[in-house]
Amino acid sequence: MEQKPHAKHPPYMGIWAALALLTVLEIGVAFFQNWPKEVIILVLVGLAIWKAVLVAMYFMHLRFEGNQLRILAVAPLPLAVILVIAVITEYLW
Amino acid sequence: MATTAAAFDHVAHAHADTRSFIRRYIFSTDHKIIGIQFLIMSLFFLLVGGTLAIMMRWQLGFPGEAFPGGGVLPETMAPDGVLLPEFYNSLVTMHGTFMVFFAIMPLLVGVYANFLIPLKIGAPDMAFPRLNMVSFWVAMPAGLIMMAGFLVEGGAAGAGWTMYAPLSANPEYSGVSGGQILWCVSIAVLGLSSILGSTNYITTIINMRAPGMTWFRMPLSIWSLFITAILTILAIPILSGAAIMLLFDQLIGTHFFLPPDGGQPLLWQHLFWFFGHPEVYILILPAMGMVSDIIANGSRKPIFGYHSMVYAMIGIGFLGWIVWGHHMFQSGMNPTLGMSFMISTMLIAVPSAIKTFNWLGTMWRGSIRFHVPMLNAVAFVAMFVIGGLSGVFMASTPVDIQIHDTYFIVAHLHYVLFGGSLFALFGAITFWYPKMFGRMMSEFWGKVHFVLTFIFYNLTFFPMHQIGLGGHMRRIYDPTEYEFLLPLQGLNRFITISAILLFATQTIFALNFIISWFRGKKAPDNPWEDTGVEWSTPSPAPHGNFPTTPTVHHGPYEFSSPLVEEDYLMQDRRVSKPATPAAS
Amino acid sequence: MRRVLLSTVCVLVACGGGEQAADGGGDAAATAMASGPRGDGAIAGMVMFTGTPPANPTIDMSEEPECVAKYTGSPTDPRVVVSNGHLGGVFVYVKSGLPAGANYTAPSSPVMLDQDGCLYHPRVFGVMAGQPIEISNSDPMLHNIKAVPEQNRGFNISQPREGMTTTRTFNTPEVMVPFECNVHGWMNAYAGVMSHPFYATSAENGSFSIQGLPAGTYELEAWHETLGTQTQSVTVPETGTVNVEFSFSASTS
Amino acid sequence: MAHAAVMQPPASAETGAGVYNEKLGMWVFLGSEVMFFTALIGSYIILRFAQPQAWAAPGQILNIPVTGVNTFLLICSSVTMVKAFAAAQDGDQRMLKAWLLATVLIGATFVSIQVYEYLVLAHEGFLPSGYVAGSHLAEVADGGAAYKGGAALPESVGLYGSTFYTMTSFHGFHVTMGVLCMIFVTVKAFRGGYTAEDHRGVEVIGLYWHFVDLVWIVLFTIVYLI
Amino acid sequence: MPYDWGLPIAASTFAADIDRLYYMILVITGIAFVIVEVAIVWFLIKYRARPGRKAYYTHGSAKAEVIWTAVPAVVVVGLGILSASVWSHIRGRDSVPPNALPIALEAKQFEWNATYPGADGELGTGDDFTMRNLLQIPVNQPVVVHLTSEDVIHSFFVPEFRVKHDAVPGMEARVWFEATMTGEFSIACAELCGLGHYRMAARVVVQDQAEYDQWLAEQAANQTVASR
Repeated sequence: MEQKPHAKHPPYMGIWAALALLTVLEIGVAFFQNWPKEVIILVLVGLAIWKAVLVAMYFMHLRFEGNQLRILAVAPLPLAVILVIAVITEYLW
Repeated sequence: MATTAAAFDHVAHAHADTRSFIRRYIFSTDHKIIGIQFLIMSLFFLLVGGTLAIMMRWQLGFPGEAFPGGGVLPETMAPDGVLLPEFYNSLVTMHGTFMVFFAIMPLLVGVYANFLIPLKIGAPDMAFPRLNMVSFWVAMPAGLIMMAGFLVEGGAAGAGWTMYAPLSANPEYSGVSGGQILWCVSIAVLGLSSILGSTNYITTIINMRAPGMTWFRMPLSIWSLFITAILTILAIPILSGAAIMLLFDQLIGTHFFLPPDGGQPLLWQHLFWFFGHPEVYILILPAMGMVSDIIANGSRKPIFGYHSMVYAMIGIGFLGWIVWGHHMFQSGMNPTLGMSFMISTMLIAVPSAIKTFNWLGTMWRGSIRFHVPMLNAVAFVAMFVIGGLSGVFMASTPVDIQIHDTYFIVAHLHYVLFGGSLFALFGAITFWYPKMFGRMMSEFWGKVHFVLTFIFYNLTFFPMHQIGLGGHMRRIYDPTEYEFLLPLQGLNRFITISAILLFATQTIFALNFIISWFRGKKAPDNPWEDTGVEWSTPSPAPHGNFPTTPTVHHGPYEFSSPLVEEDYLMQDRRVSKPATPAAS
Repeated sequence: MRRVLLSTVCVLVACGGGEQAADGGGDAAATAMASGPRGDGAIAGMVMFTGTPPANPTIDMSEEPECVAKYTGSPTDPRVVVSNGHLGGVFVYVKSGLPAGANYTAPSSPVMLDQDGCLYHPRVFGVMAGQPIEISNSDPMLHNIKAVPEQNRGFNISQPREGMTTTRTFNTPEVMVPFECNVHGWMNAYAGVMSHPFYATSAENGSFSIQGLPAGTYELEAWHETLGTQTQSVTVPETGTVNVEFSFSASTS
Repeated sequence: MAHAAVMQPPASAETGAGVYNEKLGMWVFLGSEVMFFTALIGSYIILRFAQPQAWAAPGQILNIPVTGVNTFLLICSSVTMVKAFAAAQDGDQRMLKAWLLATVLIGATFVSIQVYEYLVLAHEGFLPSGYVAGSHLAEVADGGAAYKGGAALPESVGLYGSTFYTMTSFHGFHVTMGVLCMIFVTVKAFRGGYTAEDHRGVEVIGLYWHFVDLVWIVLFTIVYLI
Repeated sequence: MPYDWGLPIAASTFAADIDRLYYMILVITGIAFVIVEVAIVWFLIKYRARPGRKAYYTHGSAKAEVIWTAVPAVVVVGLGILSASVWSHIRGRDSVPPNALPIALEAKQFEWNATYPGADGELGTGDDFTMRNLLQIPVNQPVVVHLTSEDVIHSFFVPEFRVKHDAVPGMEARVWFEATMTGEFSIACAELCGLGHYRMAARVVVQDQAEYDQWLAEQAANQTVASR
């Protein structure tokens, strides 16, 4: 286990600012009427994923972990996608 | 952590074991004790499930006739001994639920993941012994909550173990209110137990293998349990989530699965089977793994194609996630979706075939010993083949139209779960009994039990294919209500009689199990002349498992190795000549 | 569990069904045995029907020969029972006006509900809250009894064989609790659950009577499953009987 | 957990993931958490896809400003958590305690605000079963007039209520659990239980905490803003 | 119904295709079954432990494994393709023949209510009428059942027609088939639907066109609608 004190920590405060900013941006987009609903949804989901990745990468240190752990961390996601996609096709025929 | 080594040695030595009775046997954190606790619990629920099955069979074979001794049952279940339809539905539901969630699953995972993983990878215990203890003491109440269903007004859950909504979601339809709620609660609680357990197994296997125990030196049983644990940890939460939504539908008036306000009954089916199909493999993979160990041992030969066996199991584990739709071919799902599910389902035949033929290859040119574990393991292969092949019929969507929800399915799933998992378990219990209790089970009675079980088992379940083809629906209380089922009634009766005999036969096993515990002949360290690490420690394995951490030098199945004169080479035995890079 | 024991105690009673569409079976028992503030006043009444009664639909029971056998001619669904201008199967009860704080304890003797010839007998009946209802099956086939109340706790039970009995109770007053059999979609019955024993069901000749009322002015309601409800106020003397008449017509529904 | 650590055999290079047990275990557990929320969020997506008309426009029923503040709070708690971990790595006991305390407080605030949000919604007439008959929202929905800068409210919001309350309440439950564990960790920290060499507790609870934050990031977007 | 120790008699146009597939799979799996079981027994006898004989030490053979990986793969994919064509013929998006006679079938605990289009051959018009537990259809004429459920999930199953489809509340399914022989069959409910599940049967009466038309006329004459 990595116990040696890190000489330098990741820019936590920067990430925090970014997250806050993105949140404000999201709320802005959500009420930005001029765009079609689909575009707004896409943008919002994109922003949300961006925020999520920031948290996972820096706060959860995935960026500094070995590959085994990274694989472990993302392994469930494809299953989630498979489930939702497959079931949604129920309503597309 | 500098202190670890010392602390480890302290725990490792059996004589350093100074724990109170409670800490040692009741709230024990020792994976072996927890395994035994799971064993006793799940054998009990196996008995419960079997009893329920016999009551069902009675009603099917002798509709409307009083169940012998059924007079003791209350008016709401069986007035003057004759089962009521609603009680029959509860029997159907509870038989499935107990067998799947509280008998087979804990027997395979709770018992053998717990007992075997640390012993076979040369670890002193699980990574999180206390979590391990919690997982048992959570599973136990879950089972009792489930049983409580029979005591509440309206009886136990009666919508089938698949709990299809809306029948399960609205008491008005089923007449069951309390039972349904208890079912959901019990399943959610059991889910917690499984998640804790699997977290433990995965961590232990990844992090706590003894020096030299590389991935490809792990016995197939450990591989199977590893894959199973991964399936469990990913599948069970889906069920918990779904069960909670179902619970909310019943309790706080949500509308997830109730159509009137837009709920989607098919959503329940998708969620349930998205969990359910991995679950099916959770119920068979560990059996495959342990059977591989036993067959290699019985044939005195290295397992045939170790690597492909591993990849086959990984393949099955992966395919398990993209085939769930084949349980819903007739449910009105998108036919195009159905077609893709059909293809993926068909593909499961491939890894299954690999495993089957590799088992045959292992026996080929072996020197086969007919000890009880081997007999049961071979029976597993023989029966699993039938179960697997009958699966091809359902995989083909058009044929499935005819046999879906008929006794053909019942036959299929029992050939996999009983003929498969349960035979493997009889073998496994006999095989590792000495390491658990330090005594051998009776060989003679073991063989008697095996022969009778094998005969009555096939007499019970094979004819079900037949009546299924005839159109005999699942879960019907009285087949004689249908004219087109009348010709099948004789067969139905035959099945019932065989089932009763099959049930009776199990008393032999129960007695053998209990008596051997106290009277069985003392077991040597390695009674089966096996190669696994666990056999180099005393029987029963002491607290802390190994006097000193073993170092692994060989692959898992070095039987009849030319390096040594006796026909087995234990994994942790160093031979003067450099070991061939065997299966590693 | 307790309920289970309770139901095991109840004895097996096969009540004769036959053709009578509506009778006040349980009511008399209730009036006799319920305890609480009483008087010697009584209401005797008649329910009339004006105009041509709507035809009751015939039931296709062909799938249940045993039931068909119990009828001469094709069975009909007795929704509106009229015999020369008198309307049967009307549930009449004291809606309000009883002395404040008067509460009546239910009798322990059960009200009988029989399933005979794939119809409920009686079809309309009253029962006191807490009074047992003994449901019995006189048909050699499955009936399921599903009660779907608003205030009370519903149930859905089955009686697959002839001669079976099951006992259930409702604990809160409710007008009316519908019963149905899902195996035979045409089977319906209605129970008026009362907090007091002052109710009756009009017999085939339209007559009904409510005994033992204390003197006072009451609001009386008459309920019919298809023709709706009517209310009128009656004043009951210390002793003696006051006559009331309800009159329904095809248009009321 | 310390007990579990003691049970480890002398680490051997060739086996193991190079990560200590508790951390590995937590990641595995988080994997199962992902699947749990998949069941809830996936059902939400599917149901909304099947019955789009049952959802009101953003901000019509749910109060976005309040939740926005709540979201911001959770993000803050995440950064305080990670600062605490950094402090632990540096062996800075004073900051470790301070940051942990801050995290606990902010987490508790988040939960309280969520409870408040529920109370307000229930009062306005929005429940898991849909509108409360005769409530403010029910009347507005019956009126069928445009409402709060959106179209008219849907006549039935059964699925909206079901999914909203289920998802957010289970997230709230996870936050609550997190706060409880965090209190345990904080107490241990005040007892000086974590050193620069061994501060596994802080890192492991941190992983859980950030995961819960991450889930909320997703929930806030898809439940409140879409 | 005569029972011939196999599938029930075939009374619809699907039956031939489905039965052919069934017997094909039966033969293929039968062969695999015999191979495996015979091999097991043979090995058990031939290679039983005998003093002085040591097992042959091998870790497997890549060639053998490739063979028994490839063969099943090819076979099942072949089966998959064959099934797919039949499947799309039965359930495909637009497999319902345009001239199919529409009949609405609503399942509820525990009865089947069939609504017939009446003379004009269209549902939802004034001359529709409903029969309880009776599905009366002409022979050699495609019929499309508009399958719905009032309460829980039921399953519309006619063994002789090789037809089975769940009736899911809140969805309408289009199930079509074409009876090839006159006679009387039963509809069975194949999905557990409550305590009356085992008794949720109905009659299917297949008549030739003339008889059917006559029956239709009679019904139109006296619109006897079963209760409720």
